[in-house]
Formats: sequence, structure tokens, C-alpha cells
Amino acid sequence: MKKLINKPEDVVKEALAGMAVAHPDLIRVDIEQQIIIRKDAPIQGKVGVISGGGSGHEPMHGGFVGAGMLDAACPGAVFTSPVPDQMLAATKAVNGGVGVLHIVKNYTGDVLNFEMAAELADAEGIKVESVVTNDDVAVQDSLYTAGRRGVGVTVLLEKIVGGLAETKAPLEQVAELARKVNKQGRSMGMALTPCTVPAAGKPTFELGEDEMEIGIGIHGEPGRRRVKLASAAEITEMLATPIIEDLGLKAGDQVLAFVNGMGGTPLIELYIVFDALQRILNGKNIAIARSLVGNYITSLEMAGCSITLLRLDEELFRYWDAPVHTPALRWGR
Amino acid sequence: MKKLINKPEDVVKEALAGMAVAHPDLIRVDIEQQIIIRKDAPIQGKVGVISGGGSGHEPMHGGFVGAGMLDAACPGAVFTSPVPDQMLAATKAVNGGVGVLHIVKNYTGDVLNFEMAAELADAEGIKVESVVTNDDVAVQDSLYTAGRRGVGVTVLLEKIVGGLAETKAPLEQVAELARKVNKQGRSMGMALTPCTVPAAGKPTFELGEDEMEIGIGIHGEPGRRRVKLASAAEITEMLATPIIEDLGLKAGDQVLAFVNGMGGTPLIELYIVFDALQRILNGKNIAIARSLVGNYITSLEMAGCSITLLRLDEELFRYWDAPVHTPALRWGR
Amino acid sequence: MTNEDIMNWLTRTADVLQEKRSYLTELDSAIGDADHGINMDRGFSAVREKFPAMTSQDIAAKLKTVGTTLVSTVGGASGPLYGTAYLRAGSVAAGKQELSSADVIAMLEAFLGGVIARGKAQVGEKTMIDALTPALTAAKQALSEGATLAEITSRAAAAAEEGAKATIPLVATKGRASYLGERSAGHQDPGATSSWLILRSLAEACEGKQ
Amino acid sequence: MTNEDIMNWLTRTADVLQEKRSYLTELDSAIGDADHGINMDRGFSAVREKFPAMTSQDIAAKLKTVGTTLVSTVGGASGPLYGTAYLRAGSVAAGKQELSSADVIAMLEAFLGGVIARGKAQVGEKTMIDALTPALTAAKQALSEGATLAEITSRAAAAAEEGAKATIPLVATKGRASYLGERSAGHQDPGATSSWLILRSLAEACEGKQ
Ligand SMILES: Nc1ncnc2c1ncn2[C@@H]1O[C@H](COP(=O)(O)OP(=O)(O)O)[C@@H](O)[C@H]1O
Ligand SMILES: Nc1ncnc2c1ncn2[C@@H]1O[C@H](COP(=O)(O)OP(=O)(O)O)[C@@H](O)[C@H]1O
Ligand SMILES: [Mg+2]
Ligand SMILES: [Mg+2]
Ligand SMILES: [Mg+2]
Ligand SMILES: [Mg+2]
Repeated sequence: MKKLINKPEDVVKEALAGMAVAHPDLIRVDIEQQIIIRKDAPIQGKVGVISGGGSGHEPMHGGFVGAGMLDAACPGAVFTSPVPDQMLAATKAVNGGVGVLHIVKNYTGDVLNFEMAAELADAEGIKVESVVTNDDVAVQDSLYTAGRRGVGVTVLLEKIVGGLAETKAPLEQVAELARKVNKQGRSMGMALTPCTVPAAGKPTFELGEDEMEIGIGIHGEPGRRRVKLASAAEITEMLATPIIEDLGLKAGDQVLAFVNGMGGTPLIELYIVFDALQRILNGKNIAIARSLVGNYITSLEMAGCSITLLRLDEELFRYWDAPVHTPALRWGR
Repeated sequence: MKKLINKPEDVVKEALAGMAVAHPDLIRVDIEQQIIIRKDAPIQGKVGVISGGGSGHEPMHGGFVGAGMLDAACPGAVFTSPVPDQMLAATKAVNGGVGVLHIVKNYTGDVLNFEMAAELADAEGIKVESVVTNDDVAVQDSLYTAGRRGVGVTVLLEKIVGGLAETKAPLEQVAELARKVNKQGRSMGMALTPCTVPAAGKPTFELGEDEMEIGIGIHGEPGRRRVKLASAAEITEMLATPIIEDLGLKAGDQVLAFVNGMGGTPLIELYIVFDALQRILNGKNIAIARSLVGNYITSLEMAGCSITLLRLDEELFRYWDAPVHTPALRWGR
Repeated sequence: MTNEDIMNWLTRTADVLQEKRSYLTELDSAIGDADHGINMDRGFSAVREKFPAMTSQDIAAKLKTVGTTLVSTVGGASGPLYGTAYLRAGSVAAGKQELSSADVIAMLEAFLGGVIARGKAQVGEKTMIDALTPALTAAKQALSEGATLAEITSRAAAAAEEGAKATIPLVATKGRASYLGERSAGHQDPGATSSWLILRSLAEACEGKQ
Repeated sequence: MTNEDIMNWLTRTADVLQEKRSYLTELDSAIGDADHGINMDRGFSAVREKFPAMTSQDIAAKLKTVGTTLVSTVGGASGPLYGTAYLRAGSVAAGKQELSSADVIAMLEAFLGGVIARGKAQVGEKTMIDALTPALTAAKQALSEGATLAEITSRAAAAAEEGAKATIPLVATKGRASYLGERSAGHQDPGATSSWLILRSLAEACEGKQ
């Protein structure tokens, strides 16, 4: 295992310590409790927006804490949902008196732990709304699965919902927008290589030199199917087509196109995928009105990418374009 | 070779096409000539600031084109200096009547091609100043080498000098600040894995499971020495110590600390290195006044990192903090 | 089962989960995210650290301490699932200084009930439940046949082992393994396996008990 | 050397650089950045595309076209170096319809002079110069011995090959390989090797020539 780490068990805490010193203007970090909090939280009268999940997906979620996006993030161990205690502490830390939104990616662990945290917050008199993201079209039928996974849309949702929360909109409205964003977005991912969980010490799966996994999640797990290596254009087609169909995108629609790297793929390749994607969308007269290209929701050093398309309307444009100032996403002020 | 590409010979052009569609608000791209130009260039009365170099270092330099940083970038083939024609075209495209600064990383190829471009620009009556960055302390003695390589400082220099150029300062002053930044910064890098140039199809070198390269550049080349794998803390020590000594940093100094990923290393590890670095600097009472952590000057999918320290003074603070709005670096407006 | 036997059970559980840490993680690597062994070991190591503070606690308090500790330290799916299981097991033991065979079975039933209440899974979905359910059935059967506590718990453990192994051909429809669809078949479920190890520790703690 | 022989030389050069593309890249991979073969092939493929337009050009114009094409398409260190070399070689041939043996040697001298003027390297620094310099010396020696053009160029090519091989033990002090310090020893310089191939093509084009 080749990693820039010290002891596997110290990975999360040391990275948090690094983040604290790197971004003192934006965030504060409670290293013991493992929470990253917006520097000026809690903001009275503003809905607190928090999220959390396993570590290893950086910059998500800690890199999205700051003005216009998240008020706090709770990182768990690598690929492991954080615990209710963290979520409760974060909820309390960002409660500005008008309630807190929990953004939960749909994984059994995340859902169960956030569920317990919400119960605990409720017992302390804090109003909590939970929104579960489940945008991964690789997982087809929720009758036979734990339901679609929450992947790329989570990033876009955190930005957009954070933008609305900044206007001091009430909790119900913030939660409603979150559900709408989740409904209007879909994703699918693929891997060229596996990744290695530091505490496990070996790759999560093995893959031949000419093979790839299609339909992966973000936890280093194998995907829905293993197929022969293909060109960027073909891979983009494999990912984009199910998304376009599932979303029912049609000529004239405006989308945010998000090409995300899994961590080990260089940016130059992500732009090649973006080019392939824009050709496909162009061919269908679907307009790319906004875009995001880079490593935003990752699986450690896995090589590969995911594509997310989000159907935009006037409300989503407004809050996507709103100012954001976090370690990983910044614009507009 | 596992890459998200189509044909190796199309890599640069397709990535440029992707960039053009992803960032139409910031840049325009001349795909034929291979130049990325700031959307509103040329700006009358403003020094044009351009840079260029081989591709495969993304986001550098194309990702740094935009308000407050570069006016244009010329990407060559992967790891190959661009040609004088590109540089001349870029120079003309950003000339606002008061001259153009060429930021050149110290590699024989880059230096020679920019030299020819400057001659050509001169023949067309455009005033050009060239500044060569050479901050890599891994290359010790310029009597026995082509001189120190230009690495991480280039990113910081482009930001700071771009900030000054935005104030419409004259060419001489802009070039002078560039030389000062170069003098005040040093870098060193290491690799856990090699990378594969698409057109070559196989890794640039081979490395055992328990080995790493110390003192690499940014072109997938092996480093100064091959040593046994070590912890993040030890690696950080190996990189930071020569930098601190060479810069003569002492207690009370203020620095910008830049931990850069080589492309295939996940962000969580870069923050661990940043944590190790801040311990070292803390122990010497050197203050981290500004920081940058992420993949900014890369070698394709190479795993590894580099550290850059830049001694800050009032002038450098001012232009580092000045607004910047490019695909890869944004703040302050 | 005395308070001391409970302590013995928990100690053995912490030991075996530490020992099988890599094994459980490898199982999870095949159909999950390669952390189940790490998660369980982290949780029970935290429990172990509480052993000194637990000596003065009664059975119910001990089990509740385990439950809250797991909830607070494990994360993932298994944290809330096992956490709730131990919390419910503790409720059943409330006020008891010693557990009869029937009490132990009630405790197991509450344990399984906690997993079901939290995770909403049914038998055959390739989860912990596939080890715990046959174990409970076997324990009840043994009790009705007048078996000793030692026999009851060892037959429960044996049934749990069989149940865990029987998850191999199953296609998961709950938890992370369900994302793999058909590809989840052919691998033993890590959670069912840790459930078996927990019950095996119980049987060991009850060895020779009437 | 007639205008036609020059064309023959350039065609052979384009062919051999295409054929040796991987070999040169591999050499560059050991001590550089794994692109020299790719660079040279890209440059001479661009030259090849200009062949139709070049047929009507005289020798000097042909060589200048090669020079500007290499400058415009190769990049890296070798683009300006070889570009300048061909541009200077072209200057020497200005106005000539045919090159005598002495003219060919003057052309080679200008070629080497271009590389030196641009790159500021000296013999022994593990660069192209280490193939070109002994080649020029050998050519001059052959001329003074009254050799034919075929002999002159083939002895130049042989000396270039030897020069290229003699770069193996050298520690590079110019170009990218110099960053490796002592580690650059033990590998043949890619640029010296391409210089040899260019001269071998010249010898082939001059076969049988007086
Ligand atoms: N809904 C559920 N009900 C019961 N058990 C479940 C459920 N979902 C998952 N599990 C169990 O949890 C185990 C995985 O635990 P663990 O790896 O620690 O968590 P995670 O899946 O979050 O990484 C699975 O092997 C399975 O036995
Ligand atoms: N200063 C110099 N003078 C002469 N030749 C040089 C010089 N620097 C480098 N070279 C030659 O250039 C070759 C490398 O060319 P190439 O790989 O195409 O460019 P780059 O080093 O920019 O990748 C080296 O093998 C060496 O022979
Ligand atoms: Mg997990
Ligand atoms: Mg090169
Ligand atoms: Mg797991
Ligand atoms: Mg090279």
C-alpha cells in the first residue's frame, strides 16, 4: 500500500488537523469530535445545513463547509458512516434557532446513523429535516436493493440548498428545494482501478489491465458489471445514456453537466470526458447551461469518473450561481 | 495503459474542447492553435501575462487563465514544451499595447521555445519580458545541470504577478515582481508511482511496492534518489528541510505553504502532509500565513506530492489576496 | 448466566472480533466496502476500554453500555444495527441479577428484534438476520427439548454458523451488497458472519452452564 | 548532392524516425520524459506532409522549410535545436543547385553550429553534440583523405553512431537528463541517437555518390 499517511488509524484526525490550519478563514475543526464547522456558525435565524459520511471522498463533505454551502460536516472513518454523536454535535453547533437540515446520502449506514441523530436532536428540542439523496442510476430497482445510492447530485444539492439557506429561508422550504434537486439529478460512475482503504491495506477489488467496472458507487466497491476497457467516448456514452433516459431529458432542456473524477484520474482526462459528454448532449439539443469538472466526490485514489446531469430551472440557476466560499468550491464574491 | 482517452494524439485537443465548453464565462479556446485565452483579452493598457508548457500538468497553466492571473496559456503535447508559433499567437492575442510577460519554467525546451517566440514578437514590435522560474531545490548545482527546474512556485507566481498586472502596472514592474517571487520561493517533490504518457503507452519508470522517488520534477521522470517508502511525516521532513535551509527561513518569517498533489494522490493525503508540514514549521516558529492544498501542478496520474514554501512580505500578501477568477483558482470577488 | 458470564461473553466477543478483523474485512471487500472487520474491532475495542467502568454495572447496564458504545464508535450500517440490538437486549435484562435459559433466549429475541426494527430487513436478504434468525429458532427448539444453557447456546451458535454460510448463494437485497445485484451471490455476508462470532462467544461463555 | 538526393535524405529521415519512434522514446524514458521519439516523429511527419509543396523548392529552401516546420511542430528541447540546425544548414546551401563534398561538410558544420548556438552545450554533456561533433571531424578527415561523398557521409554516420554510444557512461550536464545527476550515467542519450539516425539517412542518400 503506497500512501502518504502515517498510521492508518490516524488518517482522518491528521487530515482534519491539516484542514484546520489550511483554512482558518473559512472553517473551524473539532478534531476530537470529528466535525468541521463553518467559521461563523451558528448564524441566528439561518437554517443550519449539515452533511456527513465516510472519509475518503474528499473534498466532500468537509471541503464544502463555508459561506453559501454547508454549515458543518461529519467525516466518519474511511468509507464508514459517521456516528450519531458527531451528527448531534454538529446539529447543535449550527442550530441558529430555526432548525437544521440533514443531507444524507442513501446508504444503509448513513441513513441509520442520521436517523438516530435526528431522534436525539428531536429529544433536545431541535427541529431537524432529513433529505436523502439517491441519484445513482446504476442501481436500478429499489425493490431488490437498499435503493439508489446517493452520489454526485449530493455535491450540487449541497451548493444549491446552501445558497437558499443563506437567504434565511425557513426549514421547510430548504428541505423542499433539497428534495427537488435530488429529483432533478441523476448520476453514474465507472472505475479503471480499485482503491485501497488504509486500514485494510489492500485494493478493494482486482481488475485486469484491459478491464473496467461500470456502475460503481463511491466506496471502492466493484460496479454492476465488468467490461472490456473502452474509449473515453464509449465510456461517456455508457454513463450518459442511462442518465438521460432516466431523467427523461429532451431537446431544449437546460442542464448542469458535472464530470467528476474518482480521485486518481488526471484533470486532462476529465476534460476529455466532458468533451465527449457535450457532443452527446449537443446531438440531442440539450443545453449545458452550467458545468463542473474536477475531483469533488471521490473514492480515495481510484481512477475513473462519474457523470451527473441536473435539470436546471430558474430557482436552481439562482442558487447555483449564488456566492459560495468553501475550501473546495468558490465563486461569486 | 488505463486512461479515459480516445486516441493518444487527440488528448490535448479534446481536453481543450472540453475546457472551452466547461468555462465559457472565463476563457476562450483556440483549439487549432492550442491557446487558452482570457475571455476579455486583450485589455488595453494592461500587461498581458502568458505562460505555457507541456500538457499533463493540469490545471496548470490553462486552468489559471482568467481575471487576476494569466491572460493566456499555451499547452504543448503531453510533457513537451509548446512551440514558438503558439507563444507568438498568444502574445499577440493578449497584447494590450503595453507589452507581454512570458512566464517560463526552467526546462531547456521551454526556455528555447519561449526564446524563439520572444524574438519573433520583438520582430513584430511587441515588447516582451521573460521570467524563468527555477525553484526546485532537488536540482542542486547549476554548473552540472541545466539549472533548477521551475515547479510549484510557478503557480504562486502566476497568481501574484497576475494580481499586480490587473492594476495596470508597467511591464518592468510586473517582471520585477515575478523575479522577486521566484527568488522567495522553493519547492521539492516526490513520487510514490510513475505515470504513463499516453503516446508512449507505458510507465515512465518502474518502482517497487516499497520504494519511492525523492526529488522528482513534473515530467514523470525519476527523481534524484530512490529510497524505501516512509511515513508522511518522514517524507514531509525530507522535502521541507532542504527548502527551509535553501530559503534560509527563520523564526518569525511568514510563508505561504503549498502542498501540491502530483495528480493521483487523494486530497485526504495532501492534508495529512500539510499537517506534518505545519508541525515542522510550527517547531521553527515559521508562521503559515497563507496556504494552498490540492492538485495544481501535476504529472498526469502520478501519486506523490510536492511542497513549496514562499516567503511573504507586504507586497506578496497584497497580490496573493487580490481577486482571482479562473477555472482552477478563485477567490475574492 | 451470571453477571460474570456476561462479562466473559463480552470479553470473548471483543477478542474474537479483533482476531477476525482481517477476515471480516475481506468478506466485506468482496461485496461491500472493506470495513466490517475494522468497524467491529473499533467498536469492541471501545467497549473493552469501558470494561473497568463496567465491573460495577448490572447485566442490563452492561448491555446498554455496549449498545451506546457501539452506536457512538462503529458508524456504518453495523453500528446502529448492533447498537440497537444490545440496547434492546439490555432492556429485557432489566432488574435481573442472573439470566435463566428462558431469559437468555428472550435476550436473543430482543437482540434480533433490534436489528430488524432498525434495518427493516427480512430473512433471505443476506444480512445479519440470516445468522440470528436460525440461531433463535434453534435456541427455542433446544429449550423446548429441555437442553442445558450450554447446549442451547451452542446449538444457537451452530445454527448461526450454518446461517452465515447459507448466505453464500444468496443475492443481497439489503445493505451495500445489494448494489452488486447478482454479483453479490457466491460470497458470505460479513454481518451474518460477525453475528455468528458473537453467538459463538456466547456459547463459549456458557460452556458447562445448566 | 543533388536537390533530389536532399529529398531522398529527408524522406529516409522521416521514415527512420517513424520506425524508431518507440526506441527513441524508450531511451528518453530512462533519463528524460519519454517523448523524444514522439517529438521527432511528430516533427518529421509534419515535414513529410510538406513534401509535395517542397518539390519545386531549391536545396536551401527545402532545408529551411524543414527547419521552420520542426520549430513549429516539435516543441521540447529538440524542436528549437534541430529547427535551428536545419535553418543554418539551409543558409549555407543558399543559391546552390548541387552540393559538393565540401558543401556537404559545410552544411554539417552549420547544422552542428545551429545546435550549439541554440543550446549552449559542449562536447561531453550527453547531448546531440556528442554525435554530431565526431561526425563532423570524421567527415573532414575523410575529405582530406580524398574520399568520395559516399565514404565521407558513411564515415560521418559511423562516427555519429560511435559518439551516440559513447554517451552511455556520461553524466548529463545539459537538458532534462542533467536533473538525474549520476543516475543519468548508463543510458544512451536520445538526442545523440536521433542525430546519428539523421546522419545515417544522409549516408544512405549519398550511397554510390562521388
Ligand atoms: N438493513 C439491514 N438489516 C440488517 N443487516 C444489515 C442491513 N444492512 C446491512 N446489514 C449488515 O451490515 C453488514 C455490513 O456492515 P458494515 O460493513 O459494518 O457497514 P457498511 O455496509 O456501512 O460498511 C452487512 O454484511 C449486513 O450483514
Ligand atoms: N542544451 C542542449 N544542447 C544540445 N542538445 C540538447 C540540449 N538539451 C537537450 N538536448 C538534447 O535534446 C534531447 C531531448 O529532446 P526531447 O526529448 O525531444 O526534448 P525534451 O527534453 O524537452 O523532452 C536530449 O537527449 C539531448 O540530446
Ligand atoms: Mg462502510
Ligand atoms: Mg519533453
Ligand atoms: Mg462495510
Ligand atoms: Mg524528452
